[in-house]
Amino acid sequence: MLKVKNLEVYYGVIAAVRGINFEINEGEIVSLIGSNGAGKTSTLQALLNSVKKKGEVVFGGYDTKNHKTHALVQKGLALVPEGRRVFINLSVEENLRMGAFNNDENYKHLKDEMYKLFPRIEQKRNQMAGTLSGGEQQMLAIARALMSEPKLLMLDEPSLGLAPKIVGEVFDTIVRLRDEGITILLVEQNAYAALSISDKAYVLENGEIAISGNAKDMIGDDAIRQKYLGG
Amino acid sequence: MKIIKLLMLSVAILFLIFAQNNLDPYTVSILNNIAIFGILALSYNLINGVAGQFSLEPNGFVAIGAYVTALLILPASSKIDMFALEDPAPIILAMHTSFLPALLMSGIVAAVLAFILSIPVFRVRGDYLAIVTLGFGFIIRIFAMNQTKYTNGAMGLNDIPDNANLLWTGGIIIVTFIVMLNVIYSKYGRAMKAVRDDEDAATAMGINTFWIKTYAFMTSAFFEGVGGGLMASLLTTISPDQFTFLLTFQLLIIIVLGGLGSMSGTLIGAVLVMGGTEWLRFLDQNMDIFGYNTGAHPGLRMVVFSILLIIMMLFARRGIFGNKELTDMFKRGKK
Amino acid sequence: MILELKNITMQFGGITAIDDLNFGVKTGEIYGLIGPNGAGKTTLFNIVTGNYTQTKGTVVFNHEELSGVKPNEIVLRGIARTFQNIRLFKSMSVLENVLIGFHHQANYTYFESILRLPRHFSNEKKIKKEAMILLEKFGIADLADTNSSSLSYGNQRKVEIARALATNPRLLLLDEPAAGMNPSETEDLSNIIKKIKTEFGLTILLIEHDMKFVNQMCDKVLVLDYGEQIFEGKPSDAIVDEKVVAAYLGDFEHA
Amino acid sequence: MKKITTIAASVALIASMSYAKEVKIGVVLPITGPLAAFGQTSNDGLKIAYAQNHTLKNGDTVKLIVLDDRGDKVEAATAVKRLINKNHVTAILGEVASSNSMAMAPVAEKAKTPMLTHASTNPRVTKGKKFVTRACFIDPFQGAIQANYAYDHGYKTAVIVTDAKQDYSVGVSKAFKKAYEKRGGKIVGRVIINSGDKDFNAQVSTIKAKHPGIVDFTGYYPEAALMVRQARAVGVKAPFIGGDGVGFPELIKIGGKAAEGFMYSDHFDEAAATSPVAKAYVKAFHAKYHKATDSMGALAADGYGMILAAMNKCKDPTDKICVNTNLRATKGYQGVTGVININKNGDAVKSGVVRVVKNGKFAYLTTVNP
Amino acid sequence: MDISTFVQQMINGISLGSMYALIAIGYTLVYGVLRLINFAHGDIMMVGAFVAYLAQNAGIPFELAVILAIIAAMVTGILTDKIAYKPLRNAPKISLLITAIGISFFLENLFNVLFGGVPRAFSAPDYLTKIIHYDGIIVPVTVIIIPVVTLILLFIILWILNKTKYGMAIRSLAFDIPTVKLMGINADIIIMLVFAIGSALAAIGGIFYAVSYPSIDPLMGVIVGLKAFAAAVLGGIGSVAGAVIGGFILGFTEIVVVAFMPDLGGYKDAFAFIFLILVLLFKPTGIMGQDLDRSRF
Repeated sequence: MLKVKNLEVYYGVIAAVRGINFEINEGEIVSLIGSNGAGKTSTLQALLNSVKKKGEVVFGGYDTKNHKTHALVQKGLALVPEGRRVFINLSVEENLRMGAFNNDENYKHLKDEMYKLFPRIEQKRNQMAGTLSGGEQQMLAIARALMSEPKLLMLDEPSLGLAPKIVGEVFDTIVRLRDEGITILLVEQNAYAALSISDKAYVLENGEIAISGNAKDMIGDDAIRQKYLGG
Repeated sequence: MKIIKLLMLSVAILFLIFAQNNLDPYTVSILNNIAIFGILALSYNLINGVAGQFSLEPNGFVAIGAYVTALLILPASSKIDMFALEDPAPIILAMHTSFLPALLMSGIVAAVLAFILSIPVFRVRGDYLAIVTLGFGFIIRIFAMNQTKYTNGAMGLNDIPDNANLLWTGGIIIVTFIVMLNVIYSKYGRAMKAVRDDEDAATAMGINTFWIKTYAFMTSAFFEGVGGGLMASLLTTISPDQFTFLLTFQLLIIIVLGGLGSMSGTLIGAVLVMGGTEWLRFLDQNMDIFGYNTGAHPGLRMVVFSILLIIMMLFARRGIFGNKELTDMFKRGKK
Repeated sequence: MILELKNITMQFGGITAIDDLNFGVKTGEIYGLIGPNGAGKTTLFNIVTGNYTQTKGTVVFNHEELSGVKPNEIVLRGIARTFQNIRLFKSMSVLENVLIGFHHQANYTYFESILRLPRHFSNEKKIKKEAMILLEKFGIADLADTNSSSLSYGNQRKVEIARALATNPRLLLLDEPAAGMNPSETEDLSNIIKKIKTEFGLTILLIEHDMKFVNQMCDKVLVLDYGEQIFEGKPSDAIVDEKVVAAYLGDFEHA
Repeated sequence: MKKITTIAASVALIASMSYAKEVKIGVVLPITGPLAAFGQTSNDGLKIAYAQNHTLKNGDTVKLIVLDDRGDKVEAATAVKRLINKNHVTAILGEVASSNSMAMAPVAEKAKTPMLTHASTNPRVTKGKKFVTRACFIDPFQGAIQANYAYDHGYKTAVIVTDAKQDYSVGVSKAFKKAYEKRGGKIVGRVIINSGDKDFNAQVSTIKAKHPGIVDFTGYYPEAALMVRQARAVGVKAPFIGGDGVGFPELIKIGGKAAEGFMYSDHFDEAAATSPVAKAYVKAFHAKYHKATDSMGALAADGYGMILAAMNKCKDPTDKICVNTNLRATKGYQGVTGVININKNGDAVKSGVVRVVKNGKFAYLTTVNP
Repeated sequence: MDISTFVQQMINGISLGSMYALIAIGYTLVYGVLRLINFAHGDIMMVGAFVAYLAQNAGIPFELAVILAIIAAMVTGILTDKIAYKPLRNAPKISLLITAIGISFFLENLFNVLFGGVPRAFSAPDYLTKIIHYDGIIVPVTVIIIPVVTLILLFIILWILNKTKYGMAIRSLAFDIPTVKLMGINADIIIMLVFAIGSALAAIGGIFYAVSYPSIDPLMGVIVGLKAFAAAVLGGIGSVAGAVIGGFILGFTEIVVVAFMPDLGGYKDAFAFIFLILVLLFKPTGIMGQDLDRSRF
């Protein structure tokens, strides 16, 4: 579904991503883990052409080279950005409406589905999104991304700043979405949680992929555990 | 290095003396114009380019300076004669000095005003600062128009003694240039640049950013005031309409062209813009020869300058010199 | 105790960022603050440096209360900081960046600099010399004339720390100093920090994510979650603490 | 003997031909900018006069160098510097607005170059100046025309509107007040405006409250038009009277119906043109522009004519001092706008007219002699 | 001052305030979205008035001329953004401000070159210039029409902002441009829409201004523009309703103060700036505005 070849991202002279390769197949949860500044967010932004990049990104057979961010989203890539970034000055429902900006005909139906998926936000549908708690905002951000009916959903640090219990809920949701057929790219600092639900994982270090492989194997590998999982 | 500097200084002074005595008055008036706008732009660049505070107020300070000098050097008799709307206030009639003290007074009054204004102005940042200073510049002009007892209102002042000449304007631009460089290459100048680059980080270095900005604002205002005084004496006539936002705009073009924060660049910018303004006169009036005048395009010069400014911002935001000085370039060259 | 925080609470428009926090840093210690993003670590820094005014509580530095003291004055009292996303003065050279830190140690007035009186020259010479010595300690003296924005990430971090040291602090606050560095750069940095700590007699309070780094460096850590303190003690104890693992290090059991 | 005279004559002719020089006259006018209407009409008249005569008695050709100052006084002063130092003109004609002429005067005075303003009516333009002369009457006379006309036609109370930005307006206001009160009229109010203003609601309310018999508007036409319009909109019924600054077609265009009945003192009206010079000018003007003549053009033509006449009296027409002396000594010059005598101040003593807006056009009312 | 004059001045104040309000909305929308003081906005109002004038001179009926003027202003506004602002989206704000000033001078001087600085008479159909006499009060029709149209337009704008997806997009844009793109929305189109709406309102304001004070010149937008900006800040920049309220307050103050204290007449143009400075110093969020970094519109 998504093939990335020799992806590079530079900010001025500073390299954030130094030529990485990876692949995501349909129906998988793939996680990209690594410490702060390892290049995870830059990778996501490069996939959406939000930053200048070098290298090749092929999504569903398309070369994404000459597409703008919004066009790629229309093609089925969706990103739940780091820090959630819900539109705090819009109501919950308006946030969902924004998610379905190019999807007028399915809006009503999708909205009901989202409320079913996240009953907690349905109760607050007319509240300003800024008044929601962190966990609720995260759910709204995911719901908003799903409103465009993406083929590939990318999540940037969904656990960031959330209480562990809520993190659990969010991750459960991610698994459920995969089961419903959405391919997922998960970027996480919380490596254990990410690996525990992933099929495949890539460890980014200093803009390069240090290790890649089956997620379950990685959790079991003592050396990896020692070096990257802080345990 | 020191010898080169002294040599340059003496060449400049010799040139001024030569030009004042040998060139025709028209050329001298262009040189005067360049010098005055140079003085104003150099001082404007300190607050705007070096300290990064986007003030749009220089027109106000120039106006203050022009009025102070004009009122100080005009004899009482011509004031009585000139004030048409209302009789001049007694203090206006009483004040009279020679030229140099008048110029200094212009600078001091402008600097004191800058000090008073710095309290409200530096409570805001960025484009709000721009709009607040624009507002103060505007209000100063409105006062000049309405305080007829002191300013003769919108009609302004005429027959101001023409004490200024190229030696004055040229001498003062040299002084201004040296002072500005001295400020820049001191801990205060460094702090101004730090405030420009990152105000919070400057605070985190223990710098009192309010005072640093105020120093820059007052120094800038002082020389703008002096420049205004020179302008008044050189033109022999002033009125509030000369100190509109257009004046600020011209200075802005000069410093953007030369490079925000670069004093050497500003000098070159002043020569190019003021010389160019004179040279581009043909755009405005292709009607020197009598007969056909339908082709006059007033303001075409300003159209050209506006486009120039926009193009510079879009493609060459750093101007000719960036924020470096000529001497910095020599240094780099040596390395 | 060089720094004591008592009952610090910080609210932003009704949202509590820090909730009734108490801790103290002993003189000469390297004290680590850890916790997930948004836990309130940087907010805490901003309270100590005077950029934010806490809703409740007091900060005591060197037996003096810091409430109402302006950020630039707090620096003069001996607290210096670095920023999470390195904030150098981009248009200036490395040397000039460090000289900014020496601003208050150069003793001449504005008029003295305009008139170029002797004190200007003698003081400038003095602080330039000291700045070069400082840069040498960080091993970046040869970069003195380089523009700070063209440095590598690691060197930028060094300049930022050198600049903070130039203000002659007693307490140094480092906000994620190792972020974005590769392991060798990180190691280099931790050596330098240790070195300067002894040389300058500093106390250091730092925020960091890299547990390895924290383990290596810190005498004591405080783990924050949602503005609340969930652990205080040795770093080696932190990684096995259940609460810390659950909130920050990740939940082993979850699947 | 005859031969000799012929030879001498032909030598003189050849000499004069070979020495037929170009004599330059610099002209400064607000061809563009807010005062453009004055500058352009002046220029139109100047062209007619130039076409009628541009050769001096000695055979020299006159060359005009016209500069636009955009109505700005600093530009005006710069233009004079440029004309004198770069173009080496012998004399300068211009400007229209008194403020601008006053900025030019010191420059001309310093360079000892004769300057003739055709239309600046403020007394201070020539005051104390040896090289500045004018071809028009001055404000006190203009103010007096308005005051007398108003008083004589039954308007015994007046409000004066002064444009604080214009020396011209301030001068006429003073003169009106003096003359009007001398006759026994009563000034019941005074309002201040500034050129460039558009909203006069406050001022017209004041006027309305004063219930004057007449409103003396001493400024220029753009404000006159807007003000009379707003005055009529709030119900001010008193007629307006003004000076030569309002007599432009835009008064009627912008003022619309409200401008009907607006009276003003002026320098020239073709209905009053009886002299052959005036008739020739009017004829040439109509032929060239197909529109009614105006006073600015006529004054410019006279100013040009006066300079030429002064030059013709000099052996060397480029002798600035001589030209100036003769210019200042002008007596009984038969111009388009009437007979012009220059008094010791350098001001012209001549007759004026009163005109009115009638049926969307300017109409002649009467001629007033000094 | 008698009661009829008083009432009349009140009506005049509301009318002037409406014109400020119409122009202020454009400032508030653009500032809300791009954090840019669009210096050229006042000049776009001038462009609108000029196009209406030129169209009428070419024999086009007034109503059609108004539509042409609105279109021309919208095109000018959009082009301004495309040429001068869009390339600088990621540049420091000050660069944008300088280009905005440049555009403003460009438009003023271009029109000066093309049409000269002489004020031109702007004609309007009789039904707009009519004057109603009622019980001693003389009311030009415009002073009634202008506030009514302003309020109608205000409600339309608020409806667009609050009820349509494009309006929601504008509101989200004000908060976070990159995230809006993540919704599959072409942010540039939405910004274009903002300029189009703002410019259209400016053109309407400009035409009203030209009808009320029927002489137009290339510099007519300068002072009015700055005052409208002041009105926007007064009302709370970023708030459309605030812009309208700010406009009314400013228009009202100008008229009423001058009417009751004619001595202050000369300072009339300074009121806007005095308000502006006071607001920025003591209540930077204005009357209706909330925290600038948190909420918009």
